Amino acid sequence: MVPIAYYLVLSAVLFSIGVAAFLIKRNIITVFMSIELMLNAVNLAFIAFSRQWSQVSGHLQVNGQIFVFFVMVVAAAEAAVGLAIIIAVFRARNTLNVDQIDLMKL
Amino acid sequence: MTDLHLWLIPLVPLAGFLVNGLLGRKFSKAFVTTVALVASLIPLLQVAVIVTKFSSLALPHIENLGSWIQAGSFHADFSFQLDQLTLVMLCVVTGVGFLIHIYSVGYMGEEDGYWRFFAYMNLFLFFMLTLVLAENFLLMFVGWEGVGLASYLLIGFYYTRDSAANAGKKAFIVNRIGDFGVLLAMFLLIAHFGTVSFNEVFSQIAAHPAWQGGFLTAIALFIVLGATGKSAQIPLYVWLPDAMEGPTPVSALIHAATMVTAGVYIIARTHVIFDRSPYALAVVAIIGVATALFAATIGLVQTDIKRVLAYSTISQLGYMFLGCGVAAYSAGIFHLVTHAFFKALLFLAAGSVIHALSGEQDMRSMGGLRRKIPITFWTMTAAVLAISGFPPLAGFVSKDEILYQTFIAPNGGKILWAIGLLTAGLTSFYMFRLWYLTFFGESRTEASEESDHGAPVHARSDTKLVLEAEHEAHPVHESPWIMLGPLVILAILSVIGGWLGWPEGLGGSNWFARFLEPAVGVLPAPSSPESHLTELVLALVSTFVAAAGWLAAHIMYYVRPELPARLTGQFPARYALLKNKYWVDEIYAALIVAPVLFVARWILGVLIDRGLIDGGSLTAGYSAQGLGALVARIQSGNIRSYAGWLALFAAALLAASYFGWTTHFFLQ
Amino acid sequence: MHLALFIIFAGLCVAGALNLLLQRHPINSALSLIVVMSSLAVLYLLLGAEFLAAAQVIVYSGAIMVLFTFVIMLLNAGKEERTHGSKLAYIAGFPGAAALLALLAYIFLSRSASFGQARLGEYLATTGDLSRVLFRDLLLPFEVTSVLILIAILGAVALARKEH
Amino acid sequence: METSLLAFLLISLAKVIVVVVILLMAVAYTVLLERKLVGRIQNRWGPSRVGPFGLLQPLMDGMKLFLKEDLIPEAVYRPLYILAPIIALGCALMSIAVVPFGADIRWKGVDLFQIADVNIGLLILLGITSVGVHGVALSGWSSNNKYSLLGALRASAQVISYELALGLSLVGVVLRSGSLRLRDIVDIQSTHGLLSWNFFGGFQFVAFLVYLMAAYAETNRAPFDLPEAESELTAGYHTEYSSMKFAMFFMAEYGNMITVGCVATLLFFGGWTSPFGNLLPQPHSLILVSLLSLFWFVAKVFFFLFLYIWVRGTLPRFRYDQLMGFGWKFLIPVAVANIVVTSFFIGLRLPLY
Repeated sequence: MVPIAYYLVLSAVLFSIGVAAFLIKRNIITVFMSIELMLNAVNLAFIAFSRQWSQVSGHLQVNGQIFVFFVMVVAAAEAAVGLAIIIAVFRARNTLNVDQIDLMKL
Repeated sequence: MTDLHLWLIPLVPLAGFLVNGLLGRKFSKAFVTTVALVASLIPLLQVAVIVTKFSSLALPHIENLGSWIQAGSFHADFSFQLDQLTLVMLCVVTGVGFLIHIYSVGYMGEEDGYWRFFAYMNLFLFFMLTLVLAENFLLMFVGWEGVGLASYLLIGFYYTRDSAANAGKKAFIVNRIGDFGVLLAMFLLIAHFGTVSFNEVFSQIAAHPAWQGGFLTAIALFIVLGATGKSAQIPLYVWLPDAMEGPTPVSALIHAATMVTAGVYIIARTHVIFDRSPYALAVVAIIGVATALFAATIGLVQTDIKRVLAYSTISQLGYMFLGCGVAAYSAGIFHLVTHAFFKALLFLAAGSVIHALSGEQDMRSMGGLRRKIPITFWTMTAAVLAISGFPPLAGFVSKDEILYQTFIAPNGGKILWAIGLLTAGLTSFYMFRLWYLTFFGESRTEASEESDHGAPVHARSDTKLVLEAEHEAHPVHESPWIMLGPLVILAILSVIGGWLGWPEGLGGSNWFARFLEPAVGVLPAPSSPESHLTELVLALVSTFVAAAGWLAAHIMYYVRPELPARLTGQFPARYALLKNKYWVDEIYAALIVAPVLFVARWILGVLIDRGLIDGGSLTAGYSAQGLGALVARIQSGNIRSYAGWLALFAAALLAASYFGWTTHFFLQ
Repeated sequence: MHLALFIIFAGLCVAGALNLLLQRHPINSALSLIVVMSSLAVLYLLLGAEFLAAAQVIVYSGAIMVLFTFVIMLLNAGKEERTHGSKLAYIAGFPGAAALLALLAYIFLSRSASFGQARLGEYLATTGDLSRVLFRDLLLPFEVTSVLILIAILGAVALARKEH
Repeated sequence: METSLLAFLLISLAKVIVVVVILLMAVAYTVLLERKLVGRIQNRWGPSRVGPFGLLQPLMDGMKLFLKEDLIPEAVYRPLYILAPIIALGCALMSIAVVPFGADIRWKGVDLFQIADVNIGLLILLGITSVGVHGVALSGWSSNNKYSLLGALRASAQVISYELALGLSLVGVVLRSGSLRLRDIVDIQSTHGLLSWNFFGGFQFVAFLVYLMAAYAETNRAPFDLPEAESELTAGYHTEYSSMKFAMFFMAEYGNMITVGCVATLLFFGGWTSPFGNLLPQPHSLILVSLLSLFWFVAKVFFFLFLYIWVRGTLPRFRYDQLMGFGWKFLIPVAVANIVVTSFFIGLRLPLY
């Protein structure tokens, strides 16, 4: 038996680490990865809430899990486009450092 | 209930407009012609079919195509209605419209915007048919505005010419004033009846016999305001003479036969309201007779052939108003029909003359055309006799009906009749003046052409310079049959068209009035042997007056052509008054246009627009710019700093929502 | 056993996430992220979401992270350079992240009593349960996401294609 | 589960050890089989010196690889260089955990022929396969060698691309059985023998062919062995590996082959059921049933391994762009079409099913 609150706290921890990674990391790919980490943290929260909702209502509730499903779909699409953008950016600027990619126009 | 597919009648011309208007530029002339003619022929055929079925219909026949506007208890539908009045108007619009379309094929054959012209003509047909078919005020107003638009487009057809563009604008703006009246009338209707449907309004009025005058007078007067705009009556008639800048077929179709009669139509259509308001009726009658006389006097001295016809149109419309004003709506509508025939014919014949003279419109430069363009001459003669009121032509019957009804009307009918009779004489005089100047006497064309040699050709001509140059090789010539055909048909109608309503006093049955009775009410005049005698006498008098007018014209312009000049010399002031059209345009310019322009330019333009609005927005703009420059420093482009802000404010928001600070932050 | 498994895999998650944060080489970060995601899959299983656990492995650990390593290899991304970007990021960001963590943890723990206890084997959401909701109640969103993916594919192709 | 936690752990561990040992043996002898068969295809003998018919050859190979010096080049990125073969072999071995080898026979409540019977067995197989590519990718990158890197790049792109076709080709089977549990999928094919196998009775032969081709690409086998194409990339991603690390990649590859054979057997060829269905009398002895089901299973898997080797010995290698085009433009559309047709017929509930 594990309190669901633990799962939620774990989710919060992962999310905060994701935020911190986003702030610290300079490599755009890693920055992107920290976004994925945050998404995963949110997914965990969703599933935990889904479980909680099942317990409150007394029978199985999957709406939270459906949310996670959609998040995954969107994350996959986002990864494809995001990485393509990273490749395009790298071709144009020859760097992956976000500190050097701070102008809209070259 | 039989379904007549009334919606097809306006929609087919709309389709023609869309095809020609959108793609016409790319099409060959033959294709454009086919589309335009088919689009005007199909409604005519459909009307013909309706005529054959008409006796078996339950009237009024209403076809509801669905809801248009739904707001609370108020609703307006796309509904069309067919009754006797609509049928008459449909016959006129589609019949004359189709003939003029055919005529235009010949007349406009060499013009640049050929496709544009026919697209606009079809557009006009669409709106005009919508106007007459509409079952409620709102839908009718769509047609009402639409014909104004089509009229504007066609007046300004030669848009490269300043005068044409200005005439279009003038027509549009003057009509706006009238439309304002119609709008106010509609608002009053909605306020009082909660509906804009003709039948619902009329049945409500019928259910309350106690309603007299009052708000009904207000509604009626607003409708009259609209009608004076559309039908070119005092005080809003000034746009019609200028509208002659448009191509002649346009003048024939829109500014003589159909659109300008919309005012008469709307009064007849809403006669239930007018019947309850003697004041409004009196206003209509007085406006009508005043306009008739006023326009006729101006027409006496005009030299431009189309302008004479334009003033004549205004004058004849005045007759129709007079007829409506004495509650003889069927007489007014009857005159509308016959007038459509002979005035369309007059314009088309005038167009034929202008065509023959390669764009000459000044009557002083015409003359002696009788033998050179005989068919035009004979058809024109029929029209002139008809409009002057010689029996048994169409104009005689309808005008006589109006005069008779005026005569027997109570409260000053005799005075109105006298003025109408005087106008009839004047009409006869200026029409025969036109006739003589154009077709008789010596030919002044060659002479003027020689004297004009080298001088630039008339700027206000209808046709293009290229055309004129081409025509100089063979100066005077009869028009092609595609133009003459409609002339002949209209001439026949001008002769026999009046027999539909041959008055009882002269041994007829006045079938037309009986036919219209269910739609516009019974004629006020009783039918008795004495009244027949009165009618006969009055007919004789008016025939005599018309003959007198002819005689005067004959003397002044045929027997002693030098007489007019001497008269002009004798009464220079009066001549100048008429010649300058009573300076109405100038008065309007000084009293209305100038103050409006002043307010627009200085008060609205400089003070409010540039000072208040521009100044305000500039201040807002500059302050936003300054603030933006300040805030823009936050936008470093560094993605990590954005994330930092995001994190900080996400935390703040979370804290705020959890600890209940939201109310403090956002609500107080 | 549940608690033991939770502690093991939660620990793995946090360790992986911290490693992602601390490693300077993107490929190490990517591997740490794979660890995080795979451990999360186990946690999903513990919460009874078996389909999502499998999907997590297939989609995240498999497809997405392979894409990441692929891109890292393709661009031959090396160690991070130490550059100075905006200081604002640190001034605003770290307090923000810390506050976020503190707040969330405080909220969840203070309400711990009102949350239930998760037992193993309870409320198992089978693939069938999930698909019944997905294909019946949420069919339209599902179809819309398929369009989204199609657009994403097109976008990725258009973006990554070399211009000639 | 009635057994206590400790018993459960111990039994599972025992099962894992047995299965892994058998699997590794199978891998070793698959290698021998391949060498022999390819030799015959190329009109030569293959290994025949060590032991009778060369049957001890795998043992000697193993010893050689163990005893060889484990070279780690200077310029490699060490942690990943060492981790990569572990990931590869680990994933290859892990996937066998959900595969049932025989009928559902329990001895004192212990499932004898399967390590773990899970509801989403098929998905787990797919998931582990998709994670396995990291081993290849990381090995290539960490080797710091351009051939390795190219091989790894090719491998990741290829595996990601063919994974789609692979997954899609299985949907038809899943639709038919309505379950992702491997035992359920086999059970639905068990009634009429050959005729109720998904390949024949289920009309999934298109799906099977798509699966086969995609699986060959997934396991980097000929004719899709571009990542290790010796004529282009020396040895591809494992160029820099030697000794035991090389052996791990080697074992991973053959382990994957066996897994693919198992999955094909389970999904399309009725698993451990006999092709004659109920035509043959059913033995009453549990031992006989177990042996029979094991026999059929092994025979079928053997057939697929044979097919693997046969294809390798026969077909030439693809060109890389052709490979990607084949995957995206042919296999995926065919797999989607198969799904559409299958679901259409299932939706109609035609006598076909």
